[in-house]
Amino acid sequence: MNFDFSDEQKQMRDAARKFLAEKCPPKAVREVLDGKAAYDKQLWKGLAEMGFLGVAIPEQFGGAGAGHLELCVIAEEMGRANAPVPFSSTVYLAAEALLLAGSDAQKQKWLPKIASGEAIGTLALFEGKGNPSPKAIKLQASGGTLSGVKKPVPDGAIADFAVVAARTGSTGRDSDISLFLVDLKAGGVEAKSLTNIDPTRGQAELTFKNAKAEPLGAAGDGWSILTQVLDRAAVLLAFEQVGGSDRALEMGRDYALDRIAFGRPIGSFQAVKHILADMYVSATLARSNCYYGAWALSTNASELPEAAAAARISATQAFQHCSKNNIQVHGGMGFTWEFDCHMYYRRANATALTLGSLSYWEDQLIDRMRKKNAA
Amino acid sequence: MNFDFSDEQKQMRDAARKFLAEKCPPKAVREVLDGKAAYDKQLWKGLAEMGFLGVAIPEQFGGAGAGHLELCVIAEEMGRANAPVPFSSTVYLAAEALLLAGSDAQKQKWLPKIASGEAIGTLALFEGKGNPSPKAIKLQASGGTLSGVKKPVPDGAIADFAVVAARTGSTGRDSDISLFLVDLKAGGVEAKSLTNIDPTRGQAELTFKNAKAEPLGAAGDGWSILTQVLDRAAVLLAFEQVGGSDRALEMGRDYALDRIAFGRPIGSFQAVKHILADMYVSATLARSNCYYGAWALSTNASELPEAAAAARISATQAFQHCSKNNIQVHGGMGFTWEFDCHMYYRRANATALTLGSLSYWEDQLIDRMRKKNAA
Amino acid sequence: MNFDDTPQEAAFRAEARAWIQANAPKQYEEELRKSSLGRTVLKDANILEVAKAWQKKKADAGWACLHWPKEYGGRGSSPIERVIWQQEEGPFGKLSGMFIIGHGMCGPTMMAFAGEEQKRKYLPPLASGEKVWCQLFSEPAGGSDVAGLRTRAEKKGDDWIINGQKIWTSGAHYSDYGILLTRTDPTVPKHKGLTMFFLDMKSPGVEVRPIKQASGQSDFNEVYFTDVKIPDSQRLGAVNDGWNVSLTTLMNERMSIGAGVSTGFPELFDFCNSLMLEDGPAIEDRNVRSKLANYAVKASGLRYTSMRAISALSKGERPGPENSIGKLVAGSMVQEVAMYALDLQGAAGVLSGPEDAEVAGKFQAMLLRAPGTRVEGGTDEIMRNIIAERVLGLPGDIRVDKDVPFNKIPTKGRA
Amino acid sequence: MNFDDTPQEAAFRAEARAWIQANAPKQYEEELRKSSLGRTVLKDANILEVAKAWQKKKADAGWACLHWPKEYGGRGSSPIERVIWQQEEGPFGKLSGMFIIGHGMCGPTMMAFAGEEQKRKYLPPLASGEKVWCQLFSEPAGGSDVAGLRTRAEKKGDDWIINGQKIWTSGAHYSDYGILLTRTDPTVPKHKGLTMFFLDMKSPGVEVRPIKQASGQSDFNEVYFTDVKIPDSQRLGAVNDGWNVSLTTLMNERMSIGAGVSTGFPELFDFCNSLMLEDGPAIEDRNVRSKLANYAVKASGLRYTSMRAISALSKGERPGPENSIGKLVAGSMVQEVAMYALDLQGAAGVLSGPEDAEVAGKFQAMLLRAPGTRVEGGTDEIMRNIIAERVLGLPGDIRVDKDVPFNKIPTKGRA
Repeated sequence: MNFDFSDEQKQMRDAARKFLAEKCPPKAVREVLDGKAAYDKQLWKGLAEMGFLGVAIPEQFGGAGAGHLELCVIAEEMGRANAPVPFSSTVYLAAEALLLAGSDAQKQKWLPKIASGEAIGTLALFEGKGNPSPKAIKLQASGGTLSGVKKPVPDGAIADFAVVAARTGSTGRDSDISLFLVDLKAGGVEAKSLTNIDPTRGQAELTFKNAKAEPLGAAGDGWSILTQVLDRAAVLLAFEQVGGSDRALEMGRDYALDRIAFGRPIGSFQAVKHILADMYVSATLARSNCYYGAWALSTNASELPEAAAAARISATQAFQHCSKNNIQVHGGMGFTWEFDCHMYYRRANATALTLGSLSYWEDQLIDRMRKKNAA
Repeated sequence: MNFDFSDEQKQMRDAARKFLAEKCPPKAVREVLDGKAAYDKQLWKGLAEMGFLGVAIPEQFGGAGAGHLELCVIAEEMGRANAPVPFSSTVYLAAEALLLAGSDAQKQKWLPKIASGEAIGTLALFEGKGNPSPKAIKLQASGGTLSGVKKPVPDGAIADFAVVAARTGSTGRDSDISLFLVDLKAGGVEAKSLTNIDPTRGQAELTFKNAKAEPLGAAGDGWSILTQVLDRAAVLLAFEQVGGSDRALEMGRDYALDRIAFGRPIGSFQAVKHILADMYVSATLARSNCYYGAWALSTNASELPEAAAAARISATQAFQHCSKNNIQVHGGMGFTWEFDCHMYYRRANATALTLGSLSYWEDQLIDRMRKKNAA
Repeated sequence: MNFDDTPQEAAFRAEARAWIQANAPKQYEEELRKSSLGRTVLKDANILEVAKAWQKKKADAGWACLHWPKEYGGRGSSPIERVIWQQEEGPFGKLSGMFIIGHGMCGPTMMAFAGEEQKRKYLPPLASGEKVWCQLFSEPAGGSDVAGLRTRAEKKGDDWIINGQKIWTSGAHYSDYGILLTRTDPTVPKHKGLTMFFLDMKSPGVEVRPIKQASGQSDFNEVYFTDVKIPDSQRLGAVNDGWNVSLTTLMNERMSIGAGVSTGFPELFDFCNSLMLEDGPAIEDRNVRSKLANYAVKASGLRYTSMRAISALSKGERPGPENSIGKLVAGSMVQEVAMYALDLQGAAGVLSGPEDAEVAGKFQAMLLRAPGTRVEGGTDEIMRNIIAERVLGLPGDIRVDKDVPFNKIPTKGRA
Repeated sequence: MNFDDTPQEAAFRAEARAWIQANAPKQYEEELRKSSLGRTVLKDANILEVAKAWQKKKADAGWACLHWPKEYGGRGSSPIERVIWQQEEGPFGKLSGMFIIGHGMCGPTMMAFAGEEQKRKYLPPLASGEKVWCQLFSEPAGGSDVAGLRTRAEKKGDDWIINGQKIWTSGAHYSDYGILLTRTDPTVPKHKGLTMFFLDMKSPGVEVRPIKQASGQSDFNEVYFTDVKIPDSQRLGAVNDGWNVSLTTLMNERMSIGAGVSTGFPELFDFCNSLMLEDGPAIEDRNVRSKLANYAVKASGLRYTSMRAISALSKGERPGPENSIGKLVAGSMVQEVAMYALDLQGAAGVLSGPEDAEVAGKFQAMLLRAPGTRVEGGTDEIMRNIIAERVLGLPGDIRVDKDVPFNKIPTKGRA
């Protein structure tokens, strides 16, 4: 047993941290936050050059072929830096769906472009309010085309292609759902940017009007593939959330050491010390759950569904907790646009929802534990 | 508007507090806790002499005829003193059921005996695990007799009579349930004491074997009466819980002022100060919810169902919170049998369950708010 | 224990209701009703103008600053009458936001410390909303440690010359006057060298810059003072006694913020009553119900606590620091409520554009505004200290700066 | 990141499994499996005897104190092997309770500070369970302030004479030896006047009195010392250097309590899996599921945090104060879990008699034992301080007693 990342993986984390510290300082995040750009194109290019976009993509498809543990450490650093790039939609959702269910031709077409930074991908799943559910998918597939509306689609306005969940049956079973691959630049799809609480990760409405689409995976397998994609993305996004939690904790700790009130650093008051201690506790629990998720993801263990739900819940809670109490430790300053605290608060509350809400994953976790228990 | 008790009611509270401080010191509570007596008979007699047992019973039935606001202030003091007497079962449950649904003869028979301390009464509702529900009542009534088992029955082993919920129909509707009055000393009922977490308030199993019973209220009205009795008892018990919360807070505060660690009173550490501040907050919220409940109870307002549920939830939470954190403030000493902290912790966790659990009342509250909203 | 009006109260209520019915700006009622924490309230009108017009109308008819004496523009009403007014004013009360600081804090401070002539001059236009006041206490280096302020006031002839910077000044950009706490002696311990003034915000050398908040809105300002002149006649209280003067103001601040603070519960309950989840109405989901019930009893507990305080007030008891619980409880609650309301919407909860404004937009504004509630007017931690010390009688924190001259207190943490 | 055994680990596991299979007291397996926090575990046998017999059997076969050197009765195993052993020992590990303090705290302290001859004499019978040790640090006036202890040790010839009182001594009544922290110089600041010893618990003048806990059980004792003689050769570390000696012991204490602490989650999950509520199985109730999920991720988070610590240990990294989170999280969690398990039973949740023991009795014992977990081995508040100071590098609390002679520190609060 060795419940830790390897030295090589840690070196990769250090390299990513160094790269992002240089190329993605808070100033760069603010360019996107302030609406001056839809995402940080320079950074995206740099990430491709560093090999980070294709770290878990096999070499035959243009990636580094390193694996998912390596992707986890990169994800953590993306969260720590609050990187304003379509990393989660392209790498955790689109690339994972292709890896799981794509034909060789589909992989050959898109994966090298993901790895090189030429293509942004996403998953078009939701149709308005609600959590992942086959029932909620109304968008129709017929005769190789799709018609309907998806909303919200993460990074949908800047994506080149989308994996789209569509209805291909009406039996009321999971097998009514199939996945399709749509080239968003090929016509038939209209994208509209939507305002959202975290402008550093865009959201869009995609309207499909007889848009040409090719099947991804077998007909009727859509829901089963989606479930796996969401589990895998849950682990990866949880690493982002843990990276963000740690950064929020550090920001709060540093401020508490520097800021003087009543003649002493505010970090010498137990009230502040204990807020920070509790942040450390939740970030640590989340990290440990994530490590287990990383192991399950990287080995494709049968424990993955349970591990992914636990990592997602724990990391969502930790990031919300750390980002909000980082603001609290900063007092009034934390509540200004000028300080960076709110960027993490926004990201925390957005990532809490993008793969389905906390309540949804709580329910999923118990369902999965129960099934394991019964088995 | 005057959202406070009157000066006369406050004087009655002071009188009760003084009486209980003298007649019911922790030493007296320990006699029952240690199993040396089933309840404090001397205290019970004294309470009768002070007129506290019949404070809300009309004069024509031997009571003081003061009213329910007066009963609320007495209840608060009973909770503060952790009084080891069957007050809640006799006064909040049995007497309230009689007042609501008893015939004149039934009232004449039992209420004067309650007021004088000659009779202990109770409500036999539960039949094992679970919350109040018509479905859960299996005990059968037929031909003026009852057969079945009730468990747990508060103070059931020392009670002289019981209001018993029994099944008189099988339509699946609330009207399947009727109430009966049973003289427990008249034969046909076997009482067995049950060990419980708060030995200062007994619990029993009552086995009815063709026990003679007279109807209380109209046949089929049982569930409707019970609901009202439980609401009224919820407000009164909530006052006990608030009294207990306040006492636990005071104990913690006093200890924090007296106890020295690291060369200063532990109450000068923010960690301890803030624990106590949070206890104050929950006790205050509970008290305010209780005041509203008291108003609704005393005026029989249509808001009672909602107010009773809110008071019960808030007071249950406050008492659990204050009693457990009083132990925490006391450190190791709070965890000894010798210190009184655990008596309040036991009482808090017992009163949290005796009228149905927190989860049950949460559900009830929303149901009632929703109905009001729809109306 | 009585919730019914006395005959006098009933008469007052009827009068107020009739007048509001006849005079309130009804065209904004619906919009005001739907507004909540963190959301600008009117789409097609300048809320400041609407608010000023409504305040003036109230003042002209004798309905402004009910509890103030008549000679200063008030009505001399009882605390209960104020509550009745608030109940009747309903959503139109949300228009009073811009006057809260002037009426709740500056006015009472002026009443306690200004000369009679000044009171008669300045208070009536403050009551009527013709003049708006702000409060200039907080500083960048101050925060919870209000007395750590550095803005200097130096005596020069009959005037004081002010240099320094204030922060978190609500409404400074539309204010006519302000009350200002300054340091007049940095060589004595920090609480002992402060002096309070009021000043004309249009004085030369006063510069107001809006602060962009985390939410993107700008409700607060920084105010810079460069050689601003204030006549000594505008001093409030004795020289170097400013801390005592400010205590009145601060306690009033905590009370009024506490009373006005939103819990988010009514909005959440309404939302859950209409929301459909995958398996049915949200309100029938046991998890939703449990969470709602927990919020409900906090919200009702706060409501009734405030009623108890009003009852005490109307019997002549002084409002105590117990009122600090309002803001302490509501602050973190509104943050949780907002998060939970987004959670219930699933992934679409992130959306905050106008097309989703009715639902998501409301709670998202709440989410982004809520962190401020936990800080403004005293952080959660300061509130707990107040309760522990002033209500429960526990010892104060150990003070390392208490007897130290102000200019010897360290100003930086780690080197 | 690898959960699988290496070939060596697999071999070790196989050997351990086979030996346990052949030697463990199987007749108690079921009872031990069902036992949980706060419940005495065996109905028809003396658990102390069963525990001692099992420990001796392990020692004879080389399975006791795996991580200790062989010459002191251990096996010289790696940290991972210890974990594997614990996994394989399963419920029989619960029999080690009475040895935790001796093996986890007294042993390591002896190993670090006793002479070689003493180690060879005292450690093997401690490892084999033939001799039981206890730890005598806490005092009634001490609490979280361990260094505030008052038990005096005075030198008299080659001996020390001990007078005073200790408290919270687990197992003092069946212990053969103890390690004892005393005050040898009350005129210097409190951390500087302490000295550590070990002693024979059967020495004249040692009196052990059980403490009845809030739960009604007696797992701890008070120990009174009246002119107890300890030879100077049983001193551990230098005179007046006892605080430094004790730090090793205390950090070990926090770790072993942290690792062994129960969260109550497995018991709650099992319970909910079989419980029927009014509307159906508890496990299908959305409110139950939400609460379970929140507990589940805490429990798994703690489990994997401890695995990360073991991995670090096996690479030669020293265990840090990060381990404090185990007890901090589990302590309040087990209390909440117990309350919730009773809640799910409705009014019948109060019952704790043997007829309800399978269900209610278990969680009620947990409820009454849980407050102790939040205090023993460092309160929640001390744990948060440790994390804040030693992990996050925040400043220590302001210490008013640091440079004051011990006998000048106040001992009483309000007059």
